[in-house]
Amino acid sequence: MNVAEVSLDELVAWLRGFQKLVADNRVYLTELDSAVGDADHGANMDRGMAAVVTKLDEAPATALDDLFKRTGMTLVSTVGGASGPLYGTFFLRLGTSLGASSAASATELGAALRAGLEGVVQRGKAEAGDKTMYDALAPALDAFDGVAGSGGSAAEAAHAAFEAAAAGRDATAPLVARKGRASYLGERSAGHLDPGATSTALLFQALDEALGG
Amino acid sequence: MNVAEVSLDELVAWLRGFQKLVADNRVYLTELDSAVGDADHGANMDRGMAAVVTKLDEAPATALDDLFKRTGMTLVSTVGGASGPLYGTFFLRLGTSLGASSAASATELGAALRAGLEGVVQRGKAEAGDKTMYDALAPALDAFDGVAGSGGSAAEAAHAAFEAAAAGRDATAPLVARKGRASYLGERSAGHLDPGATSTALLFQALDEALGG
Amino acid sequence: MKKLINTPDGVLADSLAGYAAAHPEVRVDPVNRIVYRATPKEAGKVALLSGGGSGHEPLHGGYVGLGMLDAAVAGEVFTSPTPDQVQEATKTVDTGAGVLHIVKNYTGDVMNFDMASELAAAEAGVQVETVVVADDVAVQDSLYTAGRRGVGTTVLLEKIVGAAAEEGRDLASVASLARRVNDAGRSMGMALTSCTVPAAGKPTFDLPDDQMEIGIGIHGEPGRHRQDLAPASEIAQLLVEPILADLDFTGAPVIAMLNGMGGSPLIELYLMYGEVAKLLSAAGVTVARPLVGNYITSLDMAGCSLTLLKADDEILKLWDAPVVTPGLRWGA
Amino acid sequence: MKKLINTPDGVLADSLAGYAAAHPEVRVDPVNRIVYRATPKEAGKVALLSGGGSGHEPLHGGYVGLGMLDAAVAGEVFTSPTPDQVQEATKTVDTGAGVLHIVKNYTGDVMNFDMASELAAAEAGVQVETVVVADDVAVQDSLYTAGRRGVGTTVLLEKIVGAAAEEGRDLASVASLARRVNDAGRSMGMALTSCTVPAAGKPTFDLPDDQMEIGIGIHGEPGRHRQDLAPASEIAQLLVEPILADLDFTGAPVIAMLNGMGGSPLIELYLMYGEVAKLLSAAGVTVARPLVGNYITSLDMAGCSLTLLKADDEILKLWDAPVVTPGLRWGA
Ligand SMILES: Nc1ncnc2c1ncn2[C@@H]1O[C@H](COP(=O)(O)OP(=O)(O)O)[C@@H](O)[C@H]1O
Ligand SMILES: Nc1ncnc2c1ncn2[C@@H]1O[C@H](COP(=O)(O)OP(=O)(O)O)[C@@H](O)[C@H]1O
Ligand SMILES: [Mg+2]
Ligand SMILES: [Mg+2]
Ligand SMILES: [Mg+2]
Ligand SMILES: [Mg+2]
Repeated sequence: MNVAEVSLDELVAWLRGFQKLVADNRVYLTELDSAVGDADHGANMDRGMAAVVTKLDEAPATALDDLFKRTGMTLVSTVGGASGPLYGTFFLRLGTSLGASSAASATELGAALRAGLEGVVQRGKAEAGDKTMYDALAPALDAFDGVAGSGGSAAEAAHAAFEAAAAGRDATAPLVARKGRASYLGERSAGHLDPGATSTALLFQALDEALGG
Repeated sequence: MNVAEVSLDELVAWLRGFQKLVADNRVYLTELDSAVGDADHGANMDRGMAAVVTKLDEAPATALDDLFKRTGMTLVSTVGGASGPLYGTFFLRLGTSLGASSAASATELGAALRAGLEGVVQRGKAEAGDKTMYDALAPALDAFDGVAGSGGSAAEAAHAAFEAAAAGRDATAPLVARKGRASYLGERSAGHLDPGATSTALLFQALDEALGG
Repeated sequence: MKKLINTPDGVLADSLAGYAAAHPEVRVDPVNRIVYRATPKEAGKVALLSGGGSGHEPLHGGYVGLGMLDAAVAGEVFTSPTPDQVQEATKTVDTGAGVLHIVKNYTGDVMNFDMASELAAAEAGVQVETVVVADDVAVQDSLYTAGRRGVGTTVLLEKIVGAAAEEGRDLASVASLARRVNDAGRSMGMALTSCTVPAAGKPTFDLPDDQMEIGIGIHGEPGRHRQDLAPASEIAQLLVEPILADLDFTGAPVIAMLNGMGGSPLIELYLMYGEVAKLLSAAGVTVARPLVGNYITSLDMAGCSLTLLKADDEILKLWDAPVVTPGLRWGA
Repeated sequence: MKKLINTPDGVLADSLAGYAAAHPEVRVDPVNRIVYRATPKEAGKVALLSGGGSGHEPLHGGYVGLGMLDAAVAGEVFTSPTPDQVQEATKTVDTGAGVLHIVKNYTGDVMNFDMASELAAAEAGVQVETVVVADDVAVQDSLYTAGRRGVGTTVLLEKIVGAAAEEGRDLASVASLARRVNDAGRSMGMALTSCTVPAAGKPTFDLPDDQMEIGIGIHGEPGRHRQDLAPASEIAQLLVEPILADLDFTGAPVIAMLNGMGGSPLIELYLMYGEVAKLLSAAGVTVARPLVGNYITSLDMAGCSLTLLKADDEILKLWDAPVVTPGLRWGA
């Protein structure tokens, strides 16, 4: 099916929803980052998404690529740290993949998300099991593609993606980190959720909610 | 009475006893100094009296002036702070007053202690009620002189002096300090014992014990 | 949280404002959060640019000035600056001879500086070389981690390479000297207390009164392990031994920096240096240039780190060259 | 107690040993606990001697060197040195032109230095002049107290008068300049936390998490009053207002020092200076020379103090003259 079922408005709602979830979980994300990192992931993501929403308030998005490229560039230029370039690149690639249209089919959205993941991997070189946002992102996209590829709706795909992202997030707990700051802790990084995987799960929770969840 | 009833040995015992009391009360004196000063009176007095005892161990005192001048000089050169010059001067004056004899009468000892007090006042300019060691020292000497002047023994005089010193120490609690570091606190210095008055009470406790108490 | 601040979110802006007021010899761009020399370098000389998260003061802003950096880019506390900031500073300091980026090895810093140099090269045609400082021996299995952290050697490198740039060397030789200095430096740190990130509002980690963290970095991250408090002489061993095990420091003049993490007073830092100096001398290591103080800090963390740099006559000469910055100053 | 030390009683000796190892440009007498210049001053010039309890580093040992002190005498932590120590240093530094004792106004310091100068004059015939620094506006009723404490102005005075002595002025004029500088300086301090005296083993005073002390000195003594924690902008007012109420600082160039108490990181000190600078400018006070950092500390206390010195052209010229000490260095 190639029905353009996901609208620009829904995707705007996704980003606004993500911003709210990040703001609500700012303290929690920073606590996770205290255990294995430098206690700033909540502040970083909150600063970035607040800036994105401000940009969207100033000038509504005109097309999908406008929406996501502006989001990506805003994150790159306001977040810093590891999450700035990673989330920024993710959204920039989404914008490139979706182009100047005003709606997308489930498979188009799935392909765009995968382009985003590839951008994250290009930047950060993370692999499965490194205990990073990759470990929530990759299973989420597999689940999304599985549903969308077998004829499911975008809403169904988003719901499956959220569940997989949450499972991926939870699976980071026992891992010993091999990327990012948490890797400096060696064995001591085990037993804690990865902050980036946790914010990525929020990203898919927001998508699920925006597409009808 | 001008009987030479206080021996060199008893006065050596006084100083050794004072050293023990100071060592036992080191933490307490420092706690008092934490409340109104800089948390070092216990360490200061302990360092000084330990050095005095070491000196006495190395070379036994040959006469009263030798005993007290060496004590005073040792305190001056090892204590520092306010208590070094004050206690140091006190003992130096004792030595000058008692001279090269090997025993003293109660009235001679009383006169020597008063010479010590005068030295403290010359150095520190403290007056009654300033909340300093003066407030234990001055009443102690008045009591000592009262007993010794009316024919009491040195032991009786020392006992009265200790009781007066203790009362003088206790009476420093409500005072607002006008000398030393405690004066910087203004009204906040009230409600705390003065550390120096407390160590001075220990000095007379030791005298009382050494002379038979 | 007890800090001399107005609001957690305003710390960086307010502190930069105070820095600008205190140091007329630098110029602060408050919007882009960049510290520049008030008097730019002569045309034709390679410019040195560094930056990173804030909270490590005097690093990096305190090292802007004659003989050291041309600009420092400040990120939020413990958060690397963004590519836009770095690109802006890069374009501004370039005199035509190119710019050396001095980047501490953290995922975020490396990615943001990479994006910036791509942008600067593409948009403004500025030649950029990058040295990534990675000297922390607490990070052992570099293959299974983000690699060694960049810590104390950064300070020494900025000084030494800054002097070389001042001499007028070209970008390639400045960059290769920078890599040589990085290869010759090793650091190890420890903490008595956690720091408190203003935006987090409480200590990053809990550390009981009788414990210390060994192998910490400069971001309040917990260390490699935790152990009972020990006397300074033992702490000195815990710093010296892993460094000497990692590189042979004998047979060359060594620059030694005993660095405070921000909350430890000088009386303790000198005491620690005394213990370190004894161990180094016993190990046959010759300290040619000692440096003791707060040079690369972790907010209000109590603790210290040791950095040793295996020098040679050229490096010592560059070390001794005049430097006029708020954080390091001699010879002028 | 979390400190980088071996034993509480060994702190001073161990720290001096590390200081000696770190600074070959000074010579440390470990027995008498005196820091001297490695290269003594030329004969015929007035020598400057200071000292006091330890725990205020870099004061005083860190200010020994060209353009500042000739020697610094270290007492135990927060305990003034003894007359013997001071006398020994006085005899050693005298070049024949006499010695200026710079004494902070505390009962113990004044008495010990007095006894020392009596001894030095009597025994060695050294001409001694004394300046007693008393600049702390937190001590208000000087008549009913030991008088104002000597705090931040001490640092500025040692620098300025050190430059004058280097010029070869005689003892009387060096001493009268010192008194003039003291009269022109005012300080005010505050603490977020108590310090911990090593020998005491625990904080000198308890301060709840939401409270701060205003009007503290440099010995961990409690301040004049305690109040709720406040933003930096309000803290700045609490420091600036009593100083400006005590002396008119308008119409003259002012040297301003925002000093850290030892446990507050530079990022906060700069932030505080920013707030102070705004208030001074609003009050019409012109800061000609700002100085921000840890210059006269109180062990590991978190907090800061402000010192203003009403200068003139002569004082500024002396301030700008070269100084080469571990704690303050410029111009050479
Ligand atoms: N190389 C990498 N690839 C993918 N994700 C990474 C990588 N390095 C770090 N991350 C993610 O970034 C998160 C940390 O982000 P943040 O705390 O904002 O940045 P920083 O680590 O610079 O402080 C980690 O929890 C992890 O999920
Ligand atoms: N001017 C003075 N005259 C008499 N006694 C004084 C004077 N100043 C201080 N003292 C005494 O000294 C005591 C403090 O001694 P100490 O703590 O050893 O010295 P410092 O105050 O220098 O730290 C005070 O408790 C007080 O009794
Ligand atoms: Mg982080
Ligand atoms: Mg005291
Ligand atoms: Mg970070
Ligand atoms: Mg004292």
